[in-house]
Amino acid sequence: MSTATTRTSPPIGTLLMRGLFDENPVFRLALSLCPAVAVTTTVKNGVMLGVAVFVVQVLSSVSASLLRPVIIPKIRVPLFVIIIAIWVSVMDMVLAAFYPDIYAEVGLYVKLIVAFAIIISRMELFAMKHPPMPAFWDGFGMGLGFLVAMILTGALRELLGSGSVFGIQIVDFNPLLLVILPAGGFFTIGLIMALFNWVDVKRGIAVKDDYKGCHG
Amino acid sequence: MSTPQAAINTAPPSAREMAQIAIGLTVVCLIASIILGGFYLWTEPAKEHNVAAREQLLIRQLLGLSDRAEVGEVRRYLLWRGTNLEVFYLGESRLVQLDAIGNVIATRDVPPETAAEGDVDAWVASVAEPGEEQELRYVGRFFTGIEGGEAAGFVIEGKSIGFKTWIRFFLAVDAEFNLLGIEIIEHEEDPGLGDQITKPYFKHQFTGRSFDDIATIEVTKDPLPNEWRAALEALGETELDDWLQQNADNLAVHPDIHAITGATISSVAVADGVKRALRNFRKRMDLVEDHL
Amino acid sequence: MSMPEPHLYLSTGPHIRRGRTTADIMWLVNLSLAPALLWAVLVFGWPVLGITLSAIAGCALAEHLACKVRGTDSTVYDGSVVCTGLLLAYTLPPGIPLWMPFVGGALGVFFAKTVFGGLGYNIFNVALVGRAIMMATFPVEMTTTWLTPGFGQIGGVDALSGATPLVSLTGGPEAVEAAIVGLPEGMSEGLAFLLGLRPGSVGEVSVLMIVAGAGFLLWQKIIKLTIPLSVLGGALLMSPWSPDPVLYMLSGGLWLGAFFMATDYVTSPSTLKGQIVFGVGIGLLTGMIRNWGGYPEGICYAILLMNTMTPALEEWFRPPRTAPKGTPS
Amino acid sequence: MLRLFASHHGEPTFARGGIHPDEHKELSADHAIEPFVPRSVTVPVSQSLGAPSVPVVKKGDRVVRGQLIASDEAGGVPVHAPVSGIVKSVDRGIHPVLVLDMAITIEAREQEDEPTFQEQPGWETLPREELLERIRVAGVVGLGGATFPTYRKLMLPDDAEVDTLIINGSECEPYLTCDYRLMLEQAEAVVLGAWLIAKIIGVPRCLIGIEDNKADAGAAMTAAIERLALDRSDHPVAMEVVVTQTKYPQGSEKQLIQALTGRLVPQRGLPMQVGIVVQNVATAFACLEAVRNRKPVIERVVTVSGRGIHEPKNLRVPVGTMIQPIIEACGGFDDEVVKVLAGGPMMGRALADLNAPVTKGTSGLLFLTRAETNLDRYQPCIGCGECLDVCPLGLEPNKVSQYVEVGRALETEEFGPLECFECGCCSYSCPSNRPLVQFMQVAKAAYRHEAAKQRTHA
Amino acid sequence: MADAKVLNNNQILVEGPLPTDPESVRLVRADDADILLEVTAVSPGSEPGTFLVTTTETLQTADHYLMTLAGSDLMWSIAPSAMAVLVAGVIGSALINNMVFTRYLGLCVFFGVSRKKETAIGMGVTFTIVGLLSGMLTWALNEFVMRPLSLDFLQIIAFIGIVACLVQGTDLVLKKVNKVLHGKFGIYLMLITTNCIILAVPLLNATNEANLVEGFALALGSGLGFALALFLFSCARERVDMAPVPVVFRGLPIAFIVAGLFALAFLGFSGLSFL
Repeated sequence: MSTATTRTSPPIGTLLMRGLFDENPVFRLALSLCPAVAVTTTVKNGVMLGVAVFVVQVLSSVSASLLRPVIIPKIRVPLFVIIIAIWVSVMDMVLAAFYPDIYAEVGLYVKLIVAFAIIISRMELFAMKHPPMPAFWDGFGMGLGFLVAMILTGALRELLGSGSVFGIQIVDFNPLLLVILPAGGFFTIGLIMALFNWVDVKRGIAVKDDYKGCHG
Repeated sequence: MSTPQAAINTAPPSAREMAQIAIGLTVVCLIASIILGGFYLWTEPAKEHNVAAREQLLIRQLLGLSDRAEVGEVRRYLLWRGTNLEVFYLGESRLVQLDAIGNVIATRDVPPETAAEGDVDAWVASVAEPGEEQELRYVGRFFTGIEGGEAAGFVIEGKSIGFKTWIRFFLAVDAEFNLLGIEIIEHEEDPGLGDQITKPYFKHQFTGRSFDDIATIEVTKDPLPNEWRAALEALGETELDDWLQQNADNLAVHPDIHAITGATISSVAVADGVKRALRNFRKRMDLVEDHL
Repeated sequence: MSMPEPHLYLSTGPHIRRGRTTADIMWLVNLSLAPALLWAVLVFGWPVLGITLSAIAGCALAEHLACKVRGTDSTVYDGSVVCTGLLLAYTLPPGIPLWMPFVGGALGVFFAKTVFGGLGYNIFNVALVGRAIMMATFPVEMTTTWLTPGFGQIGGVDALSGATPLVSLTGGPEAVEAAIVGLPEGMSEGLAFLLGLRPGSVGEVSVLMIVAGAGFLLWQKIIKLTIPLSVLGGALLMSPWSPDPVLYMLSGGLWLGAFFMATDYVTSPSTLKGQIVFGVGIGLLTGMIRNWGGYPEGICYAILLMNTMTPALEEWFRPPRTAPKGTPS
Repeated sequence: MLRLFASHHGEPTFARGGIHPDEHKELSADHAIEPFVPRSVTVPVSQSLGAPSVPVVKKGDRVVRGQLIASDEAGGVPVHAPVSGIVKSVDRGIHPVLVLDMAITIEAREQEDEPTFQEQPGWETLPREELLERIRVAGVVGLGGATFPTYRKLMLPDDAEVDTLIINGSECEPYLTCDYRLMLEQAEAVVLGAWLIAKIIGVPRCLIGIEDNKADAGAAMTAAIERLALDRSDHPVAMEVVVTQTKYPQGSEKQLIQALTGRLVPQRGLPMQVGIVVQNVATAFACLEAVRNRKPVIERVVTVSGRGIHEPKNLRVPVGTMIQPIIEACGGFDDEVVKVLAGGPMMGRALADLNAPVTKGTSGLLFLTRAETNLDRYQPCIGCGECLDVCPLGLEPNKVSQYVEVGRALETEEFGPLECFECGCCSYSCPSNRPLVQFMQVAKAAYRHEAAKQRTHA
Repeated sequence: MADAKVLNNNQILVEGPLPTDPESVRLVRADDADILLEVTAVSPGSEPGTFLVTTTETLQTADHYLMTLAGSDLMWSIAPSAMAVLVAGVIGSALINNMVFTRYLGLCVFFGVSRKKETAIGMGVTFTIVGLLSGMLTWALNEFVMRPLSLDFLQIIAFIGIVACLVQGTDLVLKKVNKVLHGKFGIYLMLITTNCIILAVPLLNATNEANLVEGFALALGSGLGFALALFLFSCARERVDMAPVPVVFRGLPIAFIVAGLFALAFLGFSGLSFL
């Protein structure tokens, strides 16, 4: 990643765009899929987890940036993990205390944010090398990218799977139950990823194909 | 996946570094614990309050109580002494101890400080004095709704094995053990099939039945007639009493529970669970009602 | 003599070909499926034809659009997509609303075939993916819209409330007794199952018709007995745990799956030993799902599950070389 | 009469795979071998596997039929003038296999001292070395199509333990009837040739494998064996005709060995390793002529067939005869012809144009119409497994093709492309019309290329 | 306690001498031990030394019942055996509720290392072993330290700490003990820390207050389920690699759709119950 080598901070717009589209943590990097996909059967749950990740991402990035001077490089990874674990625990407790309804459904996944590769990788690749403000915006962009992905997926699945958005009935039809099943979740994400690829094709960018790399 | 490469390929640290690292990690862990402890102290009361409030709200709704009504909790414990069983009921202020056939062995007042915020389970255990290899088991609870100083009804917690795993439900009855309604609390039935047990058209079929109705209730696979379905779905919009008056005929004509299409197992599980929970509750109430 | 200057084609050998094309094979398979369809129309009436056409239309539309988008010639006419539609329809209850097979077929073809690049590259049996999607999407309609068989009264058969007999097989003998309704009077259950005078999915009620079609395929050497026999054998191994082993073995779904779905070229192993393991695996899983699982007809999922094993089976069970290993000269 | 529908009453064949393509042999089977001499010949100097021979004549030279025109000093086999006449050119010309190669063009002129290649008395008792030498100088190569120099094949290493000679009269390729006609018309010569080869390699047993669709050829050969009674000669050889099932590729060395003896030649090994030498009937005949008549290989029998040629025939033509005059001799061909093949329809080569000569390895010239051949586009593999069933070696052409298609030819070794002898059963049977043999060739080439690269690096 | 098991909907097969009177049999559900179930008959079992208890209650094999005889110290506990619970738990978490296909856990690693069969097998084996170890360690920590001390709020940090230490420790030990194995599986060890499954197992165990057998079953089942999913998926992906996938679906989209199809196939296991 280009930002890893340069210490001059990119403009805020770039940071946001990167998180939202170019390096969207869900649809592009596929780095924070695990619990993320599971809770998007409704927008509400998606937003909940999205916000949790957003907050943890921003706080972790800023913490890492602030702590730069005192972090011993050799143990920075364990330190990052501890920092993330702290913020995740905090989020977990706050959500459990104040939003018990939704927490009952997404609780496990909130805890699992601690294993999100995207958060630690932003700390390592960006926050460690930049002052707090850019680190904040980088975390903001990535967190926002995740949140938007959650909303997008959640809205699509809730609409198709139960005909509603945010619990409000929008269309009345025989819902495609498939969409809210795990299989449908995979399909939905796959289709949105394909959509991102399609936009790339239209923009004239070659689709990154992990599959047929350098054989023979 | 993204664990930075550098972290994997570090050379072994020197002694001085080791010390530095050890101190660093200790400090960080300490700080972490302090931060988390702080947050815990801040959020825990709120969490407990909110969880309880959620439960109470549900109970009030089921019993049709006002905000002023009080909701009390009665916890039930079992203790096997060899092949002899003892049963404990812990109310808001009293603990009742019964033997296996329902004779009251002892009653005890709950100390005010325990009732206020102590660990009630621990207190019961200390009173019951289980012997070696004997465990006092908390097995369930029910709630009493008190409106204007009078018992307005009860909510029973029950569970039953559904298609995949346990279905947990609340069961609201009035003082005469007429069913006021059920609510599914937790289940893992299939979407689109078994999960219809949470839909009004299914769970409202139990509403308004007497104890005797429930005792003999059956599940039928006949399709749910449309007008009856519409009536069931309308229950949420009208007061319970009005609804019962309007639908007295319907209740009489439809003594059976119509199973969810394609999910007979889940339907039967709920019906059986309700039947059993109500029957057992009545038996227990007959034993302890006067002592709590 | 003046010599014509011919336009000559160049290629490596061989320059002749057996002549049976993929399309030929697919249309022969479709033909072999005809008896079961005719029987279903006789027993359940015209709606069956509608279901079949709807499923085929859904599959064909998805395939056609996919070809359009890719800018290639439409492959609808090679028969494979028709075969998919037929097989999908055969697994559906005869009273299902007509638009559902269309949706199921289209989604099945899209998710199981189109995105992989078309015929030959799919990993899962397309028809069964369609059915699994329908099971997940329309669970109620897929499990309750049965019709009572009414031989000869085309267009006038009764809806049957209640489950298909196989649901009840898991519920013990009394349940079986209670559920098998609509059988001709005085006919034994086994015979009714064999002939296909019982409630059930469109194309699977009659074991006899399925076997007739399968016999045609065997005669034409389009399928071999390896996979079907392995499937039936595997299922037989699990029959002791079934409350009614005879009906369990005589359910047409098992036979339809064994002869027409498990034998799908693309998604089954092509090596002998691989095919045996594949088939036995399907049989065992079918028995497992039927006897202890949540679905009455396990073979659909059993085949899909074994489809996931196909690449591994092909790698583990390679065809033996004729010649022993030697020192290269 | 040729039997079109072969019976399979326990007749031996190879154990695994194989196909039964339409034979089309009826087109030419009843046409006796006719001689045909063109006005000029163009003889490519490459007439065998290995290095080309070196021309020893130059433009304007007068040559006599049977005279050496290219020597084997740099490898290859000696090449002789197929007709008497004048060397018109020594130049690059078209070769049916190698596309472009050095060729010697001779314009036929009637000679007074035309050699007659009479039988040389005492040939039966010549020592082994002399027999071999005569075969070498006559330029005998495997006439079944492989064109491996015969003397080299017969010059067995000292440690070889060979006990059986197999004479290959299978002619399993559809359309071709040249070997069939030869066995029918020259049975005694073929048997004598076989005996000669058996004598050279010192084996007491000779099996002649003939498919059951050529039972009359088998009968003729059996009769010849009985007449000659070579089991009572100075080098007794037990000779026997074995009628096999008609199944392609019965005529492939390894499959024939398995059918006749049950022995399996190891992967990528030689028949010698299981004690067997295989020679084609035409080669046996050529060996006899080389030894008995001191006649070099200057002509061969070619089956001219296919639905596109007006009069299918079996012609004995001088090596180097161009295709054009042969077409004329067979009454011309249809507009419908889309492919002209040198060899059989399974393993023969398609010719780019008609300006090509017959070589020692040309067993047939086939003029195929659109209906007979296959010009369809190919489709993706549908995994039917047909190619696995028909491959006589147990290879996996389907896998090779799939890997090659996505540019991963170097991951295919386990599927056996290096063992493949390109019989074409897989391509023939593939319902998706996939050119599986070609994919095999690509894989082989990739490995050859890789090996060459490693040699240069080493 | 003597042996007994639920035979069918309303009969229990008991090992012991035939009681004289159905009245003397006291049969209860463990959770409702104060409510006697109506026993209508006792009859000799098919094998000597056994008897059948018939009740009006609809019995369930997965439930827990207790039985005593009046005037006897004998007590029968009628519940699925530990072995049955283990098998059911392993099948449940490996097949029915496969972490990858029904809970979407471990996806990052799942997509990351499923490109080649070899790596998939390596990861699967390593993960199953380490996952089992960590599952047991965290279970013990939770059971004996955190729950008694009410330190639930430290769950996340403690569990991830244990996982990280275990991975580091395994790495060190493996490096010392067997260099070959380390070379083969070492790289996967590091990836395990970012696999949510390894964290989800202790969290789920803590939430469900699992006992030792249940905890073990979940840890083992999740590991095996992940390994199976990974292996099958890698096979499929190797095949997809050679397919002309439409350009917009190449890469991750097709991988997700394949995963979706797997999830669809795994639906076949839903509702599977041997208890």
